[in-house]
Amino acid sequence: MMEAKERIARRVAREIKPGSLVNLGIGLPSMVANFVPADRGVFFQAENGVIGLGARPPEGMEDPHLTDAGGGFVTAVPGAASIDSAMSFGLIRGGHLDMTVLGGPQVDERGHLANWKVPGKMVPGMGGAMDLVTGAKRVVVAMQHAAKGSSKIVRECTLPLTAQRRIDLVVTDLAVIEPTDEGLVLRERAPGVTIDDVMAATEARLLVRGAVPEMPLD
Amino acid sequence: MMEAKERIARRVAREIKPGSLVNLGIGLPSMVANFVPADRGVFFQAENGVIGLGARPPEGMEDPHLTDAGGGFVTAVPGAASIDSAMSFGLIRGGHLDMTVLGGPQVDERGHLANWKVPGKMVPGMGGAMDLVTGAKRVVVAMQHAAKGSSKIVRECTLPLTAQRRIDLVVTDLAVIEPTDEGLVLRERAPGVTIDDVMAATEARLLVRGAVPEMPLD
Amino acid sequence: MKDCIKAEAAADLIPDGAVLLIGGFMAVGSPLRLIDALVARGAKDLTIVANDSAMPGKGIGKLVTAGAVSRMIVSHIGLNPETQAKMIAGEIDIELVPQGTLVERIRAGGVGLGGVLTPTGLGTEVEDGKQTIEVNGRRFLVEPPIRGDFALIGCRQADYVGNLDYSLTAHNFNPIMALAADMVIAEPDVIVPVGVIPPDAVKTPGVLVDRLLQRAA
Amino acid sequence: MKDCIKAEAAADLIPDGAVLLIGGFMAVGSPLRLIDALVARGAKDLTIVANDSAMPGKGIGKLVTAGAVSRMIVSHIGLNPETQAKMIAGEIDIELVPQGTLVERIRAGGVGLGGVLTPTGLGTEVEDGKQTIEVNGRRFLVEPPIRGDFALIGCRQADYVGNLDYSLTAHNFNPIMALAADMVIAEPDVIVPVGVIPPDAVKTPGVLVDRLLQRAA
Repeated sequence: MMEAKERIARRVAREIKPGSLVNLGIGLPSMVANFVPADRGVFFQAENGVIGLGARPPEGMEDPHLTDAGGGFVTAVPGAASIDSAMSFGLIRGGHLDMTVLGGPQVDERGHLANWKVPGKMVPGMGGAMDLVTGAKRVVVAMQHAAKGSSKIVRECTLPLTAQRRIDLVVTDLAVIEPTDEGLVLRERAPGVTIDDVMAATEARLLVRGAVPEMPLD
Repeated sequence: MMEAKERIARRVAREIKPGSLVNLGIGLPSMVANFVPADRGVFFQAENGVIGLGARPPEGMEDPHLTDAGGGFVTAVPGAASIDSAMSFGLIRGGHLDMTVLGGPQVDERGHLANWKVPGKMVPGMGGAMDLVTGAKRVVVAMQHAAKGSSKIVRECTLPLTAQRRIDLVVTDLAVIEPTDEGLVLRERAPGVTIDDVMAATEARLLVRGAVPEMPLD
Repeated sequence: MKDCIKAEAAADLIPDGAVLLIGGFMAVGSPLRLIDALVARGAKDLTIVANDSAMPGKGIGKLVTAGAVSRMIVSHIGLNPETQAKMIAGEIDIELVPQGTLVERIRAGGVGLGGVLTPTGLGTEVEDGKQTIEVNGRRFLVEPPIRGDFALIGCRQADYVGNLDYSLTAHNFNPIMALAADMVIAEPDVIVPVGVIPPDAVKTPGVLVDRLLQRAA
Repeated sequence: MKDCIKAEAAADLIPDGAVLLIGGFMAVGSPLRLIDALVARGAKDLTIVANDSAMPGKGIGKLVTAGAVSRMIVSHIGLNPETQAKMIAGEIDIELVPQGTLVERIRAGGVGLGGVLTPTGLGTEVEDGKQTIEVNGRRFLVEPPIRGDFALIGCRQADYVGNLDYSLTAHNFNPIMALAADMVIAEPDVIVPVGVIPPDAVKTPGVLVDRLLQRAA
């Protein structure tokens, strides 16, 4: 069976439209790029300063002035553009970013995301997350359904919110869930997983509206 | 005797410090550049987009993409930089411009300048004038002392103000005048002109504080 | 790869009544073929946001002469007596904005800011009817953002994915306007293959550009 | 022609207690020799405004380790456990600011704006204690400008009059910070004669730069 993280990344990749501008968070979200065909004309933005982020460079050919937001070496694709932080966040905050994929400890029934602080434990800071969730046209959260046995999709976030904006989609190893006015709607389930399995693994109430097919993962 | 406009331009040129960034308005103020030696390291800004504005280009070598704010062909000096309007006015409004030289129909006793509108007659618009007067470190007004027989240095501006900021110096064909907390102080008089001559030609009250030497015009 | 269209097709995309951000400063850096095409198609009732209205027979001045403009947001009309005459006759509604405030209002519209806080205009007619705010003990005007339905951009080079660069004083309002419209149409002097404009020389990333104007015939 | 000084001389210009804007993103694009010189001179009580605190042993992380920092305004400290430990121990006072808000606050300080109106942070802890304003029916946070006593800028090339350019993801906060400090010190990889950086390639005009760091020995 496909590893959980790869399943999530493959499913998220299907959300990316040809020719769009996409920002991928560090960690799991960054894996999504591996499943987007090069001929789709998608440009990935690294918020630290490049549009047209490419894969890792060949060994020995790394440029210390070309890294991703985590500080790792990357390349630039043909047609790439260097941008400073004002332009980078101008694009994010001005509604020019078609989609961002972020991780997160918690999403709740109102579609709120909490991903920048665990009080008393870890205060990494919000970096670009608050700007991304506030400004991107579409916000997709890619995460494991549960951590240490407890659901990350909760009734109401107990951690500090990243923004008051409702995110657009959650993709986990078990399900695809869409926050709506009525609440969280279960859209798809992972191969071999039943609706009841998903419900049982989720603290939040999930609504079923029509069919809940298996996730396509090509 | 030296022509009035040249006298004004020569005197203003002496206000320009080596290595400074200076904006010259169109018309009379633009003549000031002719009297600033090239070895002083002064950079002239054209607010439409260049730092390091130079003289007119040789006939036949004009670049339609290199003009001053009035649309006339110019050159760029070695070390020039192209800037867009956001950077251009960022420099002006952010306090990076050491000096601006502007013309004006009226200056009054509080040191207010009115130079963008003559209601019912002429409404050219303020262009960059309001930003320049508000943001430049030093504002020098270069103008004829009188127009059509009436003083341009008045008790109180009757025309709409350009800004609420007190300008720093007025240079005319008759005098150099400094606006202060107490009012307009007569600092210098033109060669062959007496204090009484200046007073007689001026609607505003002029204060005399100490010596009033002749303008140096080297 | 961006769609590349003729000037006439671009003019057809732009309906009467649209709000247009048009780059250029006294017609330097303006998208001159796009302007000609709008005049040729007989465009009407346009709102033009630009630094100035150039002069009769040049750049934006041609739209004024043609009667295509009903409203302008500009910093300067002093070199176009026709614009002044039409303003006085009530044919064009004109909002005069300080040049630095104008470019920041467009930038605010483009980068998602709620407005511009500036001292420029305080204590002048520009303050009339405006919201003000005190921050850190100083008072500022609150100037609202500006966006366009279209931005018409003049540039030097475009590459096939829409990356743009600009030349000398032809930058002016163009790079900022490219951020602030629903559809951005760029008129390059030349179109070049991807890679000819290196990443560090790109001034407007192609992701901001929707259409390129074909080369002049 | 700009004054060109050694790193030690630059560090001597910067007094204890100063507010420093330091460019770089996870140390990429940071002025590394200037940072080393500050550590070597035993600087104390600095306020650092930067995107992040890098990691122990790299860039700004060295200032944190050396105990040179008493206050930071940053967007992210997640990759430097020492910064987090010193924050929890009360040794460094940390203001966390969303990255886009941070760069706009510095830009506002640099270009004379009274503050930044942004929706980022509304409805979160970032809103606590902040002024808000309604413009065109929408609510925004009012975020105050930031300026430094010094800006320490990393760049690729500088020419003799101080014009700067930058490379790829090493731009980040540098061009904006160069606008927003009383003294700007640039650390270029190389210094080149006037004309090597053509006008259209200049990203920070030399008029903004006060000192250049000499080439590495």
